[in-house]
Amino acid sequence: MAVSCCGRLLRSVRGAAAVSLLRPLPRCLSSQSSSLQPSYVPKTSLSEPPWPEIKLPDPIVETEEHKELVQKVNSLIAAGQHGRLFAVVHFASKQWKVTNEDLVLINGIVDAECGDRIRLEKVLLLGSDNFTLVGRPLLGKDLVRVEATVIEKTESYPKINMKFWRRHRYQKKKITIFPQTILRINTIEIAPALS
Amino acid sequence: MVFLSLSRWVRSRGPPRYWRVQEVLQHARHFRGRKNRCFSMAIRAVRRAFVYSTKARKAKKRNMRTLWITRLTAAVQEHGVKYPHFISNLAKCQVALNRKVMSDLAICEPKTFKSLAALSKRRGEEGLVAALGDGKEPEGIFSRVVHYH
Amino acid sequence: MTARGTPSRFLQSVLHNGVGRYVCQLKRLTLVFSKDAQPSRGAREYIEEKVVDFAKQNPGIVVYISPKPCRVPKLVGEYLNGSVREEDINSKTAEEIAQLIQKMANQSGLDIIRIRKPYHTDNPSIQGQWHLFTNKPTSLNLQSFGGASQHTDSP
Amino acid sequence: MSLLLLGLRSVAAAGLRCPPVRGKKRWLWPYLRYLEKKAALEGPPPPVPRSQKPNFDYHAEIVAFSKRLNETFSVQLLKTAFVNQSYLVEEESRRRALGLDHETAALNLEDNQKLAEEGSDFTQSYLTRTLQQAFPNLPEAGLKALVDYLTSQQVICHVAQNLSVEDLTLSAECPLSPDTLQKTFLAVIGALLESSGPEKTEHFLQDFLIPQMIGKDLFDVWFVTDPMSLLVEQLSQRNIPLPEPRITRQSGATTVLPVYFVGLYCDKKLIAEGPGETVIAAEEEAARVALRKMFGFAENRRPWDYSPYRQDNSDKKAIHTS
Repeated sequence: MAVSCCGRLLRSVRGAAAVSLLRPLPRCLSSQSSSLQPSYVPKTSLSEPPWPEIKLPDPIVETEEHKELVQKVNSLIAAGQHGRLFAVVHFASKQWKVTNEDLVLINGIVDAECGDRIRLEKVLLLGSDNFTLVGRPLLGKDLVRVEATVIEKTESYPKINMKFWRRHRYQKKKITIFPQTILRINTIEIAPALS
Repeated sequence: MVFLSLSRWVRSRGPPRYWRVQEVLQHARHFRGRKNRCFSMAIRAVRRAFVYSTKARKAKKRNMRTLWITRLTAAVQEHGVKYPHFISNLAKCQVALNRKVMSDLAICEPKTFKSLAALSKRRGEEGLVAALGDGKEPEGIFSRVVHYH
Repeated sequence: MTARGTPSRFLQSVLHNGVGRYVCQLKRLTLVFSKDAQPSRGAREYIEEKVVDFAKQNPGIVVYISPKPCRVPKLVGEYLNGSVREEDINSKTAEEIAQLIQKMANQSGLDIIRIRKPYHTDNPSIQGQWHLFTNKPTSLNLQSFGGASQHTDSP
Repeated sequence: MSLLLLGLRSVAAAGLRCPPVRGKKRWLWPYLRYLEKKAALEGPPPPVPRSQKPNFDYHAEIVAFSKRLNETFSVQLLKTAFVNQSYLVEEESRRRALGLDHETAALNLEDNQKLAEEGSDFTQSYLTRTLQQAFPNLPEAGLKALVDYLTSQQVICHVAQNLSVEDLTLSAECPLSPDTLQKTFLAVIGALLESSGPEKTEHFLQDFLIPQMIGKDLFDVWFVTDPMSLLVEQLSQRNIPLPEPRITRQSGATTVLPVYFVGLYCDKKLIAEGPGETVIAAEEEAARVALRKMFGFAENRRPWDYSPYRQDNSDKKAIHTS
């Protein structure tokens, strides 16, 4: 088949095989054609499309379900029955899954004194036993509040960086020490402001 | 310019030999065989160990990423999703979780991970439906060129 | 440094510091210096200019100044968990010494060795860890006896 | 130059008057070895309290102690809190041995007995009260176990050591016995109670004692040998029908590493599920899980709110949300 062909034209061709090769048709059409012709068609990738049949839920039902769900979660949060929360925060170019009373070690300097409370604003995900809020990509600042305390600003152990090429009289040794900061996660709070 | 201290540095030849040897040997104490006590063997082994650890520091990052991917592949398989689809669909949903956190979630927070898998699955289905269109033939005549070889 | 050749520990803190209130972990700082030796010049300068301010800013740290003839002036910091850390400050300027002291005040007194994981949590799992049966349907263990109603296995 | 060299040579030929001193001190190494051996035989020297080492100003240390904890102690009370009975006895006998007469030898100091009792009472009552508030469903025995754990010698000594109470304690014994340390720490609490009032003291206890519960399971603290009978008792108190254990899942029953999951059903409803290597162990674990859930001590319970003055805060929040 080196020529172009038209969809209309092909429709008259018996069997959906050629059609599905060129232009995928939904499954309902092919099943219709098979109902017209009761002869046995083996189940292959040609007799029906290779993707599974997809049935998306009704949007109206879905919005109602969504509303109900949001209300439920909101009431759960308002009543304070959500148990322990965990959050995924983006801090110091890494993502951390944290919960209350956790320690987090950060390579580098945090611009805060020891004992200062800081707020981690980039919250990607917040979860509890019963619900999970996934940010796209971040959760709102008025919705979630993750606070941490800087408890220690220290240094890493001396790391030895050694390079050596044999037979080339090339050898370098460098000892580096990096600043490190330790954070304690104090609170993960959530406001019942889902919409 | 006047260099006053340079000549002093030349004369200062570092700590005594004993301490220089100990510096090396303290890194070799856990080695097996004579290289944990004989300097000339220890120095070679220690140098090699340092080079290994330097390289390993870089390699660890890569290895960890492959480990997370392996874990994720296994974890999403349970929910009937394939790893590439899972990752790309989540990216299309603008979920910016990285592989480390997601593999962590798969182990520690199975419910959350299940919902993530469901999200990506749904996104995939929606994408497929959108790609299929409304099932009608396009209007008019259109052409496709197929080459034979 | 090599992984097996160096000691290591996990991330920890003294007495869950920061959960309730933050407590500065440095309890005592002793500055040993010589009144006339050359390497102690920076230390003497620091004492003249900055040490009083530091002590005022950190009332929780007791600062002792002990002049005695010595070649190498020293900073000896004692921490709440009982560890003692000595730092030589020979030929250091007052500025460098101030930075060093601030660093010591910010530390917790735990050993500075390789830390195995950059996080520590006491509640690793909130929803319960994954196990073999987490996502398996419970109907797997149902057995039907002919047409009779379904029962669960009794132990 | 040649003259000088000649001169030197002549001296060398004549020989030196005094015997030559060796450049290498051959005696040093054996001597050091001898000292080492002696030290090893004698063992480490007896510990000396920090207050007897150089650089220790007792008053400054006391003031720094209160500043560090961010509390306002009355210095006099705090000093009293650190004085133990044994210190008074020893100090007086020492003074008498120095030849002072009876009146001048007497120290006009109180010991910390009274403060320790006060502190101990307050700690007990506070912990019982707050824990009861936090875990209203916990029975008396469990509550007592929790309070006992938090006021146990081990925990209190751990806290005291990491707050450098050890350095400041005045006592005849060295190193301090855990008893003395515990008493001193309780006396410090008593001193805080007297100087700043109960509210501050509660805050102090919340910040330093309650965090010791972090990462502790209920049954690490409260040793229950037979959780099933306890569960039955608790359920009958709440008028819930008795639990019915059923194997819900099992795997590898014929191998060396079998695993069983036992679920407990009350009224045909699953209340808890627990794993175990044998059916009996799994049943016990399930009972423990059920108890934890019932007492509100599950691992995913709401974390303790460490913010100061909790009640006010929660009120404010409620207003804010409404």
